[in-house]
Amino acid sequence: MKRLSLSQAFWFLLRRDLLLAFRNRSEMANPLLFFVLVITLFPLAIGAEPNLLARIAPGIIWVAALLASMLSLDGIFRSDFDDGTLEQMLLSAHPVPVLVLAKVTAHWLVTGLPLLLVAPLLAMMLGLDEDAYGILLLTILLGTPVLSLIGSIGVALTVGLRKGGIILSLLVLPLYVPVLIFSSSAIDVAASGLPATAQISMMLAFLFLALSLSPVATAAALKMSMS
Amino acid sequence: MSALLQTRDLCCVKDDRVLFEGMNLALKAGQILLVEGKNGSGKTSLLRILTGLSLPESGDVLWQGRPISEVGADYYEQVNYVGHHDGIKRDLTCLENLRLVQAMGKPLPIDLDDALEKVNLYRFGDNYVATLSAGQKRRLALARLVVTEAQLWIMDEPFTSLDKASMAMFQEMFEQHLEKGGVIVLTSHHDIEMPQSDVVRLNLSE
Amino acid sequence: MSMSEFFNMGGYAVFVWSSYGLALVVLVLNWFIPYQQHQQNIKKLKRQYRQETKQNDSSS
Amino acid sequence: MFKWFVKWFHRMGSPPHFYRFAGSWLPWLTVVFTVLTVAGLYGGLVLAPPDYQQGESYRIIFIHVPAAWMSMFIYMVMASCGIIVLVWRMKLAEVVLICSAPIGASFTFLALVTGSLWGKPMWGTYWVWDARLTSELILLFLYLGVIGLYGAIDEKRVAGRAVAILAIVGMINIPIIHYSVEWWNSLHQGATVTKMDKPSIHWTMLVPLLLMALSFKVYFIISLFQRVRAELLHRERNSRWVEELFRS
Repeated sequence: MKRLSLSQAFWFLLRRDLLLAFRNRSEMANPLLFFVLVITLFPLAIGAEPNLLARIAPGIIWVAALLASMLSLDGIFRSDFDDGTLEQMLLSAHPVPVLVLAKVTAHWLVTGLPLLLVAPLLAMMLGLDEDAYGILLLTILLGTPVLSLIGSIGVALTVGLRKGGIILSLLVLPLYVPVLIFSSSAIDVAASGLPATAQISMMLAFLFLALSLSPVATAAALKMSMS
Repeated sequence: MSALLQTRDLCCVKDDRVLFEGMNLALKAGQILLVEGKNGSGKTSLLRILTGLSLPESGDVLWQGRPISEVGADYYEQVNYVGHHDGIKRDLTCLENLRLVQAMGKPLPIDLDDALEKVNLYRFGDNYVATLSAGQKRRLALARLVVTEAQLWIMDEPFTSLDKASMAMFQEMFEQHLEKGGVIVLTSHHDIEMPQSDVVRLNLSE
Repeated sequence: MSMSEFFNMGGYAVFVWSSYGLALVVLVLNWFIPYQQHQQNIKKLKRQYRQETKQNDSSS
Repeated sequence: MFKWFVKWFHRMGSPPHFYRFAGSWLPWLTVVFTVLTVAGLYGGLVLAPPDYQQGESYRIIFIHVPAAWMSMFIYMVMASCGIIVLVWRMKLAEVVLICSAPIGASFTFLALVTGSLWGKPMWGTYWVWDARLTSELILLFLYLGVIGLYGAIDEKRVAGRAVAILAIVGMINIPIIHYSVEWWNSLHQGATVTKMDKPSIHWTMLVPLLLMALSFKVYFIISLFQRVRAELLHRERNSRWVEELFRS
């Protein structure tokens, strides 16, 4: 029997990861709860003065989304590293970058995408201008996959380390800066009614760049940290 | 018949200690390499280098005459590796794990329940791996050899936590694999009762 | 340009000279630490070989 | 010509050869460095006229700008070493990459501090979210990431390759980060804040600046050679060539 075609292997791995994530559903809620929690801290810290909150809403929402996605990065390879399935994946007949892309997509579907559900609620809580809701959702839709893709490189580099968590944030956060800049300014500009097409097109560029380059870097990093 | 798996003056260094150097192995079809030695003598490192997971300090591993770094995925397709970790997901059932193993490698046209029966895990198809005992998990890990087609089997302590009967059953499976022209590399503390003609012994600690 | 004027730097002496001072510190440190490290390595190696030769002489 | 270069490249790759080569060049480089620095400082501090706008405080550029150039240059050196490590698996390239990280970090730190010291007389505050200073700060984090990752992995050969990957990924991101920050700066600050451009460069100021830039580059090679020799001795301590060198 011939081995599975590449796309079959991709979809199989994606379905398996989603099944695994679904099996321990309780963990799926963690990034969401963290996202909401961090955002509720800000009004407590700087007072609930409406137009101040509305002005800084884009920034807080995106910093919280960024931290939530970074905290959940560890889950991509950690369990596979511990039980040896990561080794088997590296030794599979299929090219590793494609398998890595399957795993990162599964991770994004489980942790990045759900932020979409909660973002409008939080925007409303912070009093963000209604015109910006559409752009807010669009930036999260385009931005969170880039966070997962870039983050997967950092995770692959630190998966073998005992105390990888701290180093992971030092490696990954500087690389998140461009996404943060363009997404929060897109919402900010949309809130004041101006078109945000420039920022959105930049984020699309980041998405395609990350989609094409980061799986290769992650595969190399995984091979290296398994050796 | 030329050697299937060869190494050319392989050298491995770990934490500045030279585990082995200038190693030249040659394994023909039907041969089994038993790697012995005290703990820490580099058995696992040698196996991981042979699979291509780790890079040696210097020297090459050749498959059918070509370095494995060149052969790449085609070499991995020919290899079944069972390491210290069982390589199975705790939260999946036995059948789901086997389907995963088949998706990653070159699947054999065998019904998965028959495969489970071969490693006498017949009724455990839908059980979560988390509920299995250590011996059962090891047998499921070794079931990888039954559901995917690979000429080279590389196994690190395959018999850990296996009882006598299972050990005999797997050794019998190894013999069939050798007769079909396969090659096996394994490390083991227990001695293996195999026809001595095709057993190549390598001791790393002398 | 008298000496005092030079050091006064048109009133910005604090900023200019602290920058140059820091530059000096950084440059010296980046040279001295590896140099010292290098000498230590050499000393360690020499002591190690002396012990080995002493061991060989006593055992042979 | 190319054949000669390949031969030289591989000969340089062998630790004993590089150890002797670096050792023999160190004294000469130190002489060149001192000459360049004395000339640069004399030109910059004494000969160059005060700037009509900033008076004497602009003289900090003779340290700030070369240091900023060096921080970028060294990261490029690290990224190219990273490519050599991953493609040719050259042990020496790993050592050069690791040894240049702390030097790059110190130059970035120097550029940051001198930048803020220069900002105080000009804008009245030590830290201004100016595009260049912010990119420099992020570059410092990239350096600290490289140093931190290397320190966190015990097996040094594996650490070398991990850091090589990180340096290359960092290199790809530096232009993206730089232009994002540049764009961000123009958006929020607007043009009111005078950008930290070098004052209209008169040759009397440009020459010392280039001299200082050259002297920093020579200094980088000196410090790098020193660190690489120390690291080579440490890494190859039980190899024959080290024994022959110190057996006497």
